[in-house]
Amino acid sequence: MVHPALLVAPIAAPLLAALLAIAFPRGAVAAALSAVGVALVASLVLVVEVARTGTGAALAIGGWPPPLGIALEADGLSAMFLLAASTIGLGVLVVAQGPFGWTGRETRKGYSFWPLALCLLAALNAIFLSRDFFNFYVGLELLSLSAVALVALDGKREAIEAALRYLMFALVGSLLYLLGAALLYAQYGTLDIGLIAASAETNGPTLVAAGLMTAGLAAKTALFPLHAWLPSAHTGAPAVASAMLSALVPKASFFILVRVWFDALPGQAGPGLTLVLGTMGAVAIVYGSILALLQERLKLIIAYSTVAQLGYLFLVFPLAGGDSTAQPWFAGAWTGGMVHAVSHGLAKAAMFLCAGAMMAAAGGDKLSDVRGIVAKMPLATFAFALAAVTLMGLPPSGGFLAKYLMLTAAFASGAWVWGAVVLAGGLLAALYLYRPLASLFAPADPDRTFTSVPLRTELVPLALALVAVLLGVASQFPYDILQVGRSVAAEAGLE
Amino acid sequence: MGGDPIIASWLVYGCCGAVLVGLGLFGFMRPTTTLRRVLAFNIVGSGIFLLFGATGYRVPSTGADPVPQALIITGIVVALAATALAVALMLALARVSAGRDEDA
Amino acid sequence: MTLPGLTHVLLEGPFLPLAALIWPLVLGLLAALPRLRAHVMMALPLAPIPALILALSGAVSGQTRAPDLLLGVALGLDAEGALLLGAIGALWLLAGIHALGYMKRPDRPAVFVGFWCLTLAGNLGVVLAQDVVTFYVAFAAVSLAAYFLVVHEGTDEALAAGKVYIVLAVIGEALLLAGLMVGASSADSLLIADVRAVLGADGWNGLALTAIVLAMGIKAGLVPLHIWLPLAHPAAPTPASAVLSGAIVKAGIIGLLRFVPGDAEVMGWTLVVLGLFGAYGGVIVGLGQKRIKAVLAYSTVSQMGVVIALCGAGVVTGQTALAYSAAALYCAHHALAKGALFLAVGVAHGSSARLIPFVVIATGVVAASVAGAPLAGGAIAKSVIKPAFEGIPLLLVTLSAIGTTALLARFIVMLGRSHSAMSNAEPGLAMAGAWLAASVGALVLPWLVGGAFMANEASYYLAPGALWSSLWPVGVGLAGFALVLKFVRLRIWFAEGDIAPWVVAGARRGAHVIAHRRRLAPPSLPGVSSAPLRRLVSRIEAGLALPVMAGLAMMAMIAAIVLFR
Amino acid sequence: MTGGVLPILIVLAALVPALISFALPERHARLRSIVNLSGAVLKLGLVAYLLLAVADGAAPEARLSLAPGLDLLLRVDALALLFVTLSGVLWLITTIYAIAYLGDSPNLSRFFGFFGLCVAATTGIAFSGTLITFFVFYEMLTLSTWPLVVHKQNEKSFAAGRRYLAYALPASAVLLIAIIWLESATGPVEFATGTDLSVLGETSLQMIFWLFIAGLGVKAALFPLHGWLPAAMAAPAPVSALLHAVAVVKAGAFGIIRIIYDVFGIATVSALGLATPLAILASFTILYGSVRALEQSEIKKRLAFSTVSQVSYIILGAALAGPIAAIGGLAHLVHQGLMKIALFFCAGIYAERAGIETVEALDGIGPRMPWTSVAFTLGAMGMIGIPPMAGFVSKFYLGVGAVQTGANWVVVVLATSSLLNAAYFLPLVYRIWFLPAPEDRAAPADGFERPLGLIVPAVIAAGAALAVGLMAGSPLSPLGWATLIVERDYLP
Repeated sequence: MVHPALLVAPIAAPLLAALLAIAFPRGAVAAALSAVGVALVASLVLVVEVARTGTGAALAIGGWPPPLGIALEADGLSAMFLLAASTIGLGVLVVAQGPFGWTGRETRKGYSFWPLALCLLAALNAIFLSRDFFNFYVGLELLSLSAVALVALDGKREAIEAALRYLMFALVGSLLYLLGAALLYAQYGTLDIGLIAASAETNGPTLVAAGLMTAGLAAKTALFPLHAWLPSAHTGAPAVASAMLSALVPKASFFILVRVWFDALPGQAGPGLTLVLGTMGAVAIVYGSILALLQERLKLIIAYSTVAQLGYLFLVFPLAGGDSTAQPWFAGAWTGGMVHAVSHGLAKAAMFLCAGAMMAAAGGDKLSDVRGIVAKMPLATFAFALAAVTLMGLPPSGGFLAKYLMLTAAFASGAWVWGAVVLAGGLLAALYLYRPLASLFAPADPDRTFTSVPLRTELVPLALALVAVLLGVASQFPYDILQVGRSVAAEAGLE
Repeated sequence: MGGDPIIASWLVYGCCGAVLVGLGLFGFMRPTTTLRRVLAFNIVGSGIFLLFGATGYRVPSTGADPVPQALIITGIVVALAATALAVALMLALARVSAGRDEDA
Repeated sequence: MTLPGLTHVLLEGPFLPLAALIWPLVLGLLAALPRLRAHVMMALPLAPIPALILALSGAVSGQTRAPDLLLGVALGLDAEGALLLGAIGALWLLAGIHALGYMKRPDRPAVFVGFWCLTLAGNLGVVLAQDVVTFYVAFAAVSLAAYFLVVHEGTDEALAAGKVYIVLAVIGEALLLAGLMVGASSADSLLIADVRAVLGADGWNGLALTAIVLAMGIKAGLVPLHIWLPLAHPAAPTPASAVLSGAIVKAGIIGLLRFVPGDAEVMGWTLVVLGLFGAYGGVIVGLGQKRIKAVLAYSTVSQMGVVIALCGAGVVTGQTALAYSAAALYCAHHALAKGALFLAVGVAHGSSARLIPFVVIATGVVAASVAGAPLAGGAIAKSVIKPAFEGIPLLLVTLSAIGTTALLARFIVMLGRSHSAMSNAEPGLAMAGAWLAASVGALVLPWLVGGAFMANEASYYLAPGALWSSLWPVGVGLAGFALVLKFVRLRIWFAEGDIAPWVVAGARRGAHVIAHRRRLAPPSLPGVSSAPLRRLVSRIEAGLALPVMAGLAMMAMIAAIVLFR
Repeated sequence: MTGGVLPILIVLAALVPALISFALPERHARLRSIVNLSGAVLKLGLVAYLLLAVADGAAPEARLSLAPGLDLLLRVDALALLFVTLSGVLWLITTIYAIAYLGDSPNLSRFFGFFGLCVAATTGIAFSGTLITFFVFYEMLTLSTWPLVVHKQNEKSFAAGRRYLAYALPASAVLLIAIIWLESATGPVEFATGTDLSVLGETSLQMIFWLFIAGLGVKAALFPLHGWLPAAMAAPAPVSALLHAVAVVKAGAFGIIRIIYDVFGIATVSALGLATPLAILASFTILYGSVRALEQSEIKKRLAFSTVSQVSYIILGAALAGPIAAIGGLAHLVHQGLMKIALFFCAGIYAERAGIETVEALDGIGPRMPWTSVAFTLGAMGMIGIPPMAGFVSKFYLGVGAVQTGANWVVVVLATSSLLNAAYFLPLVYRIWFLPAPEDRAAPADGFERPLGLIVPAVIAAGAALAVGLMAGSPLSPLGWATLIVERDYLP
């Protein structure tokens, strides 16, 4: 059995560090790094344990079993997301020492960044580990509030406006989600996923509840019609923060959505759900790419690229693993979706960190400002290129593996429309990423000088991008972990 | 002690909750200032908590079911935090747009 | 771990044929080395020696096979091959010696020697080749390398002639390649004998035969394709044109002899007709030429016309073996005789008025032999080919002697006037010696070797009947020429290469059209101007940011999920 | 040494120097050259060792499974070795040439890094045992070639790079569709074991085949998809040599050969009635490439279009269902590589040392640059198909093979294409040797034909083309090896 501490540590450590950071701002960086380090180690051990034992790990906090108590559980999926979150979190915080580190005197941004970031990470870990809808709600709220605060960190006018709009969307989303939870509780008298799955039956109120929760979560994941808040928020936020915002925050609400439809109510997903989410995802891919193509600022391109790539995730519902029996081997779209979530997180974090480093060096984030920066920052540019390769889904990156799994599922189940969308997404990604790459690699005009940037701001994104590519190369390992504790629906597919 | 009341009290609370949620959502979506939206947000919140309470009562025999009450308390705390953040942001925005920039 | 096939044999059969080919190539390469550049011209006469030794040793029993080279080289030599090899080798030797004298200070001697040896190797290869690929390689070498001999002088006229030559040569190569491909594949073997057997059939094989005959026709000066000959000879240096006319043209004839199968009736008749047409056409246009080498060139066209007719006749009358040996003898004699005539031109240019009579008399004898005068080698050669003909072609062949005599008489007259202006000009030992040797060779060869090829004994040719039958055409020819010289004032001159100017002009216009047709501009991506798109998109973004829109979208979503259960 | 590790070693022999070059700062030029050259030599040594092993029938393979049904398989069979030997040899001489050609121009570490990556990808393509492995390395090749095309970083090369990506990326998308469509029905496709295609209907099989041809056709410069090749001439000479002779174009042709022989099988291809249309398309490309080459006044553009037409010989050989045509096609894979790389080296030398870019500027350069001009002439002769150069041998085999399978019209195509080749190559040779040189051509300080690093590779390549043609009969020659391949693997 997995030692209970492994499940508690990823949540407790960051929260503890957040409190310490508030109390001793001078030691904030040390506390933060050590806390996330602990979380990373715990998640690593957890992943190894899960892989080795082949079963998830569960812990009823305080000995109170559900439905009364709160249970923490880690199956393959949550272990994988946990590990990704901790890795990206550590990377981001290492880079954050630059702009937000202790500089002799206490500044507003320097002081408030660390607790917010740590709360955000704690919230993420809480969501990934919990099995209870109300627990999800609490995690979701903590996540949203800290994210909104991070967006408004710069204090500039458009940052605050963006934060406010983000808050509005987030509030609507969480309210609808809460309403759905309330109805579910009214229906089944419990909010624990396992118990609901046991006694779920398809009837009106359950569907209404699930619909409400889906709408709420879609708003938080910035699915196409509800994405308007994301670009301005992620551009307003400081680059380091937007790395976490883009890479992790939407994945948490998507994670809950997956739990709702694949684990809690496997039988309920009617054609309505799959087609709606699928079409909105497909439109998100195309729309996000077109917008990314038209942007002039580097951060806006990356933000709209997030909108597009998130569309991929929602293709999991229509594809939903495809009837794996038909495929000669059981590669499911579900696994593809989850691998895409992780590899996109890593690549997007790397890309935003590079963008941050380049903006610091060039003093502006327009494509013309960063032209020819490869001469000065070869490593960062190479990291950016590697991340771009993952986003385009070119082999040997993790993105390719995800795309490949989704494509096989699409072709096997005859739904080649979604396959075409996946491919088009890859091509469009190549289209809108070509301009930034071309201007980065362009010959810099001699009189343009870039200020030097600490080496770590280049090495961390490179490391993250390499992990994203590694995901594609050594993909047997993540593939097996994701299968642990995979629900039937994920395998057989929502009918 | 009166017999069964004409309609069960939990139903009354449930309907009130539903009405509050509807009003709040409508208020939220109308093109209004942010402040009004935050207020609408609180209305919807209380509506939902009322609903939660109503569901709790429905379970007969051993008195009210404790779980919804716990959830309601947490919900209220979270709603309060969200409102506080919203108001703080609005103040910051007002201050910024009035010309004085936040200290870095 | 042995590499497969490493142990297999590199060479089977006698080595001499392969040596005869490789030796000139080696000499050609040595010429390129700077150290040997000083006396590189010496290589010219040395190159053909191994081939001569091989020819003198007579037919070679069995094939020489070198499976690694090209696609498996197979060389062989039969009696006729030995005769041809000997004549061609001798001519190359004598022309080489003549060149030593003729080209005192040649510019870029290394290049000249290099390509001289390459052409020689090709020429010998054509005779020796038993398999299709070696034949093609040799034919390519002899036709393409000869280009450098033609343009050696570098004058504009030479370059123009070279251009026509190379274009025709390349077309010939392409045709030959196509023909050989079809032939080799339907015969399913690379040996010439097998391919020859299969070429007779109709359909694609017939087309292949036509392609091969056209390619050989270009080389052998078959009438419509002969236009490069009269242009190239005057432009080339004398030893080169001697070799061009004497040996290189023979490559085409050998090709015809090797590839035209016995059962191709239609092809046989076309060859006879075109051959005879060439024989008479060559004489008529030759008479209308101004320059002495052009006259000789047309005489070659006419003589080759006769041989082509002979090949055709052999097929038509079913006596291909007889035609083969007769053609071999005729070509051998013609090689040496025509070579002698060209060398005579070189000697004449180099000798003073005082010496010119000797040159004229000696050349007159050789010319007579070519025309078929009695007692000379030509008579035997002509008599040997007669049995292959019947009916009208036979008559035409005998009458062609008249034309040849007239043309050669005109040549002798022009030769007389072409002595050098300097009174003490000496043609030099090398040039004169080579010329004399060639003349003697031409006269004597048919007698020496004729025995093996003649149906009857040498004495038959001394009998009065045979004498008379070869004398009267020569007499009539001489008389006719004398009359024309004296009384017919009007002189009709033909442009050199007769139809060449029109052909060249047509080709140039065609090339011009291809090169300058409107360049199709590469399809550029239609540049969608981003402005309208940008405006539309920003409007959508602003709209979606409104809470009401977001709310409606969420409501729609919930409804869809609930309703479409 | 267990067989399995060999293919990985060979791929690493190309990959490791690349990674080292990336890491080396610019000033370590000497060290970088040594690393690359030793990598190339090591690779050749391993290939030689493998040649012996495979000749005896061994087929070492290394398998790395990414996900169930998705495993990377590196397998050495005779066909793979033919391609790897070619790319190994040409990589060595191209590296020598590149070191001399680029001298001390900027960002060379990046250049040699991507250069090595390219060759590693090509080796991967050659050794790939399954369709997915092939696709992974095929993509790696596209990605690692783009930076080489835009190496000069001027507007022209960026435009060429854009155009290259505009052709290559959709092509890879199409290829991926084809692979997935096929594999979703038949399960993972392995070249060695072959696949039973009965599962799919005839029309879908045909559509999949044409998707494959479209996907691979871009790199193999088949007619409608060849647009990027001439534009890619903006790259420096060693890169165009790499593109045309060593890696990219060959990868496309190699892919088509794999698809026709190993995935579909020649019998199925002709049964489905796909062989003739492909042969017609290839023949049209042959003629189209030659005609377009006639119009180009720039030497490199002319060579580019000549590549467009020459590569289609290989595809023609593969499309014709006969064994002899197949041998001809496979041999041409090597022959074209040798001849074309010689031509590109010479074009690079003319441009670099004598500033000659266009055909008109070639007048009279022969005597001044004898070695380069001889190499160029040999290459040109080979292209025209004049014996005994290598080009003639493969063209002859193609013709004979074509007639054997009844496709007699192919002989006409081959003859016409030889004429067209002569039409656009002979004027160059004519200008080099026979026209007087313009007076104003100033020889560079240290003479035209310096440094040797430029001249030697060109001469070696031309010499190799001649030697391969001359010794075509021997089993050691590419023709011999191609015969071994066809007899061993593909005879019906």
